[in-house]
Amino acid sequence: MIVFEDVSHDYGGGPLFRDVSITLGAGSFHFLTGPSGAGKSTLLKLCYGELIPSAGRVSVMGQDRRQMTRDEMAATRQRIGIVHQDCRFLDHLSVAQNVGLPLTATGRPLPQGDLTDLLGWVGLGDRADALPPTLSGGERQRAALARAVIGAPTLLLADEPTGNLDWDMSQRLLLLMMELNRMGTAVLIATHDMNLIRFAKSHVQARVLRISGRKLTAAGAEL
Amino acid sequence: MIVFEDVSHDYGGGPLFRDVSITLGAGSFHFLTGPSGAGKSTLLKLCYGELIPSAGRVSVMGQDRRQMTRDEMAATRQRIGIVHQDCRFLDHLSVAQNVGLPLTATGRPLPQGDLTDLLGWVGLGDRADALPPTLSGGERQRAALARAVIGAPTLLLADEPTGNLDWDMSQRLLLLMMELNRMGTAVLIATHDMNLIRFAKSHVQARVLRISGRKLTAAGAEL
Amino acid sequence: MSRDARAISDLVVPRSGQSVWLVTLSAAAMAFLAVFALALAVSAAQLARGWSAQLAQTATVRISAPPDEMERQTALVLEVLRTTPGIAEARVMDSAEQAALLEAWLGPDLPLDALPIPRLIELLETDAGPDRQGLRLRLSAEAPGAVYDDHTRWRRPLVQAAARLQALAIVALGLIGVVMTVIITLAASASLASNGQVIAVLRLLGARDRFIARAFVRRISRRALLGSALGTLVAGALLWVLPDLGSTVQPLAGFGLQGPSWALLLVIPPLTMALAWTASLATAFHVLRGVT
Amino acid sequence: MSRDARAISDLVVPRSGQSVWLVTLSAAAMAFLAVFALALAVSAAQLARGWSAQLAQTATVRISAPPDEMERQTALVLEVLRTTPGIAEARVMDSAEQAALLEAWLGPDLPLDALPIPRLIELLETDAGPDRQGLRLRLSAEAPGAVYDDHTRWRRPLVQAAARLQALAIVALGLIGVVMTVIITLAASASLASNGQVIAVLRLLGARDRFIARAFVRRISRRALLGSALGTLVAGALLWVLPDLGSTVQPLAGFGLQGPSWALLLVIPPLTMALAWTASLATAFHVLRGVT
Ligand SMILES: Nc1ncnc2c1ncn2[C@@H]1O[C@H](COP(=O)(O)OP(=O)(O)OP(=O)(O)O)[C@@H](O)[C@H]1O
Ligand SMILES: Nc1ncnc2c1ncn2[C@@H]1O[C@H](COP(=O)(O)OP(=O)(O)OP(=O)(O)O)[C@@H](O)[C@H]1O
Ligand SMILES: [Mg+2]
Ligand SMILES: [Mg+2]
Repeated sequence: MIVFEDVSHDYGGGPLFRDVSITLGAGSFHFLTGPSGAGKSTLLKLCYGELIPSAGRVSVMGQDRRQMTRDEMAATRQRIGIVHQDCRFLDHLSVAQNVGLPLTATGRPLPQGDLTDLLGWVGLGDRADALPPTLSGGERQRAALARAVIGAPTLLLADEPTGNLDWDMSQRLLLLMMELNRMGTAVLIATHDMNLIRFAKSHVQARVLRISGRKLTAAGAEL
Repeated sequence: MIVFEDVSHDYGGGPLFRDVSITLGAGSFHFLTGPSGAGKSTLLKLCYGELIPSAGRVSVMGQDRRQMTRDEMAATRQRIGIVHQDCRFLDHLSVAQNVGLPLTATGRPLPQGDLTDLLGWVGLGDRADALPPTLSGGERQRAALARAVIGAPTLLLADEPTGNLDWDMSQRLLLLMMELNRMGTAVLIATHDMNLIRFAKSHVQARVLRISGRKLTAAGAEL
Repeated sequence: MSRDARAISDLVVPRSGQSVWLVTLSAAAMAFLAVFALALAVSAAQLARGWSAQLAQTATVRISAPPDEMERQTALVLEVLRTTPGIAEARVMDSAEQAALLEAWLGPDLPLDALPIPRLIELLETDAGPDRQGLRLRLSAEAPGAVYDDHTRWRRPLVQAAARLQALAIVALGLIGVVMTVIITLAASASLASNGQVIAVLRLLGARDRFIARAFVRRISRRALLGSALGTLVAGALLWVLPDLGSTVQPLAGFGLQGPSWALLLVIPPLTMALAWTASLATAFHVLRGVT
Repeated sequence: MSRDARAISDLVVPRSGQSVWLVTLSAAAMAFLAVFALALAVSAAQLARGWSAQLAQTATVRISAPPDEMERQTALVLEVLRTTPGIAEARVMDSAEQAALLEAWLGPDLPLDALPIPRLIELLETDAGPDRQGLRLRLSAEAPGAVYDDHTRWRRPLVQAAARLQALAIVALGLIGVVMTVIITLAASASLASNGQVIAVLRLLGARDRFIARAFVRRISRRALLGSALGTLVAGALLWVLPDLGSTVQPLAGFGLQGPSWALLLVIPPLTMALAWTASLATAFHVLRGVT
C-alpha cells in the first residue's frame, strides 16, 4: 500500500523526522503514537499525498507520489479513507450527504441502506439530517469516521479519531475499523490513547509505531 | 460565580437536559463528564452566555443572563477564561498575539514576561511566532488553554482541553489549572478522560458532575 | 455528464451565502449600468442623426444671373443637381419663401420683386451628402452664376458636437464594459476563494479537478445570468417609463431606445454569463492548482 | 482611543485577504467610473453653454424706418437696450458686415447701399438673457420701426439638445452614484461577513461591540479611500491624456475637465470613504447583534 524510503520532512524550521523507512502492507494494522507535535499528522499527510516529502521517496499504492498527475492522485484518493484531526465537512450539506460524499463526488452509486446502517453504528442515526456546525465535537469525529469508511477503502488513515469520545464509543469505532481490517483494509491510526492501543492489540495483530526525537521506532514492548 | 436554577435546554428537537440546578462557587473545581452528545458543551455555553436557556434561570457572576446588556456581557467575559472544543484563533495573528488577545483586545496591558513563561509552560516557546493554521492538533489545544488563563480569570471553563494531547502534556496542563484554582479561580472542565479526573482528585478537592439521560448527577463514587 | 452527476455537482457548491449574492448583485449592478450606457450611445447616435438631417436641409444653391439667363441656368443647375449622387431632392424656392427667409434681415417692406434678387434652390442631401468640391466645379462649368453653399459655417460645430456626443457614449460603454469585466471576475474569484474549504474537502475525497471546477463554474455563471437578467429588466423597465416622465421633464423626452434597439438589451445577460463563465473557469483551475 | 488601542484594533482585522481587495478594487472601479461620469456631465454643461453663447450672439434688432427717422430711432433703441437687464452688449452692424451676412442669400452683387435696407443691431445677451416679451413691448413703444428677433426658430432645438445632454449626464452620474453605493456597501458587508470568525472570537474574549466595529470600520474605510484615490488618479490621468489623443481623434477634442473643474475630482475619494464608513458601520452593528 504505502512505502516510505528514507523519508525526511521539514516545514522550514529544521527537520521534523529523518530517514523514515516503513512499509504498510495490504491488510496490515498499525498504530502511530508519539508526543504532541512530533509529526504524526505530518506522516499521515505524506501517506495520502497532501504533502510531498522534502527528501526520500513515498510511494502510494505502487506509484511514486512525485510522479503522479493530479488525476491519478484523485483516483488513488478514492481508495483511501481519511479521518482528519480537524474533521472538515461541507457545512451546507447534511451529515448524511457529507458521509455519502466520497461516493457521490466521484460518481459512484451510494447504497442508502449501507449509509443508514453505518450512521446507526456510529450513533448518528437521529442526527442524519443535521448540519455539521450543529454537531458536538464527538459527533463530528464519528461522522468523519463514517465518511472515511463508506467507500470500503483499501487503506484507512485515521488521525486521532477518538480524541473527543468516551470510552464506550471509542471501542465501538475501533471495532468498526477492526472489522474493516478483517475484510482486507490496511489501517493506520494516529492516537495518544494507550487504552485504545491495548484494547486493539488484544483483538488483532497490530504493530505500534512511535515518533519521537525525529525518529520513527517500532514500540510495543512497553505496552 | 455561576448559578443554574431549574435550567432546561432544547435546540429544537426535544430537550437535551431538564431542570438542572447547580452552583459553581468561587474557587471550586468541577469536572463535567458524560457520553458524547449528552450536552456538556451546551452546558458550558450556557455558563458563559453564548446560549440562553430555553427554560430556567442562569446567573453569571451574580447577574441574570437574560437581563445583561451586550456591554455587561463583554465585561463579564473578561473575567472568564474559555477553552473551546474547537479552539478558534485569529489565523492572521501569531500564536503569541493570539494568546495575548484577551488582554490586548480589551485594552489591558500585556506583560511580555508572563506571556513567555506561559508559552514555555505549555511547550509552545519555540512556536510563539507561528501562525495558528500551522499548529498541530495538540498545539492548538495548548495555545487555547494559554489564551484562557493569561487574563488570570476568576472562572475557567475548559471543554475537552486534552483530547489531542498525550498523557504527559495532559498532566502538565492540569497542573496549570490546579495552580490557578489554588489562587482562587473556579474551574470547570468537561472531559472524557477518566485518568485525568483520577489524577486531579488525588491532588485537589474536585467534584465530578455527569450528564446522561437528560439529567445532571453528581458522580464520583464510581471512580 | 449524467443528470445525476449534474445534480450532485450542483449540490457540492453552497446554494446561498454572501459570495453567491456578490456575483448576482454585481452582475445586476453592472447590467443596470450597461443598459443605460447603451441607451446613451443609441440616443446620442439618434440625436446626431437628427441634427445632421435638419442641417442638411439648409444647403442651398444661389443663382445670380441676368434676368434673361436665369431660367436657362436654373434648368441647367437642376439638371446637374439631379444627376449628382448624394442629393436627394432639389427645389426652387418661390419668392414668398425667399421673402420669409430674408425678412429677419431685411424687414417685410422691401420690394423684393423689383430687385434683381438671385434665385435660391433648396437642397435635401442624403446622409452621405454629395462630393462638394466636385459639385462646385461642375456648377461653375455649367452655370457660371450658380454658387453652392452648404452652410458649413453653421453646420460644422453642430456636426462636431453630435460626433463628440456619440464618441463619449461609446467611451462610456467601453469603460463600463471594462469595469464590468473586472467586477465580475473579482466576484467570481471571491466566490471561489471563499469556498476554499469546499474545494479542499472535495479534493481530499478524490474528486477530479474537472468535476470541482464544473460545479463552481455552473453555479457562478448561472448566478451571473440571473443577476444580469434582473439588472437588465429593472433598467429596461426604468427606461420604458422614463419617456413618460420625460413628457413632464422636457429634456429627457427623446432619451431611450426605439423599436429594434430594444433587442440590444438581450445581448447583455448572455454576455455577462459568458464573462462570468470564463472568469470563474480560469480562477477555478488557478485555485485548484494550489490544492494537493 | 489611545494610540495603543488603535494599533491593536488595526491588528485584529486581517490586513489582507480577498475581502479587503474587494473593497479596494470596487472602490477603485467605481471612482474610475464616477470620474468619467463627472467629466461627461461637465463637458455636456460646457458644450451646452458654448452653444447657448454662440446662439445668443445671433439675436438682432432690426430697425425699418424712413431715412430721416433712422438715426433717432437707432439712438432710442440703443438707449433701450443699454437699460435692459440681460443684454451684455449692443452694436450697430456696419454695412460691410450686413452685406457679408446677406451674401449667402443675395449674392455679392446686390447694390445694398442704394436700397432702403433696415439697420441691424447685433446683441450679445447674458446667460440669463433679457425678458423678451417686455423688451418687445418697450421697443415698439419707443421706436415703432424696431423688431426684436431672438432667432428662436433656430435656437430652440439646439438649446433643447444641450439641455437633454446635460440631463443625460446627470442621470448617468446619479446612476453611477447608486450603483457605487450598492457595490461598496456590498463589498464592505462581504468583508465583514467573511470575518465572522474574527468577530465571534473577539466577542468571546470580552471585546466590546464598539471596539470590534471600530476596528473593521477603520480598516474598510481606509481601504475604500485608498482604492478610490487610485481609481480617481488613473481615471484623471487618462482624462488628462485624452485631449492630446483627441487632437488626432477629432470628436474627443473638447472632452474633459477644464481648470477649476478638476477640483471636483478631489470630492470623489472622501465621498467614497464616507460611503464605506457608513455602510461598514451599519453592517458591523448588524453582524455584531447576531453574535452573543
Ligand atoms: N504547515 C506547517 N508549517 C510549519 N510548521 C508546521 C506545519 N504543520 C505542522 N507544523 C509543525 O510541525 C510539527 C508537527 O506537526 P504535526 O501536526 O505533524 O504533529 P502531531 O504529531 O500530529 O501533533 P498532535 O498530536 O498535537 O496532533 C508541529 O510542531 C507543527 O507546529
Ligand atoms: N446549534 C445546535 N443546533 C441543534 N443541535 C445542536 C446544536 N448544537 C449542539 N446540538 C446537539 O445537541 C447535542 C449536545 O451537543 P453538545 O455539543 O453539548 O454535546 P457534548 O456533550 O459536548 O458532546 P461531545 O462530547 O461529543 O463534545 C448533540 O446531539 C448536538 O448534535
Ligand atoms: Mg496531529
Ligand atoms: Mg462537546
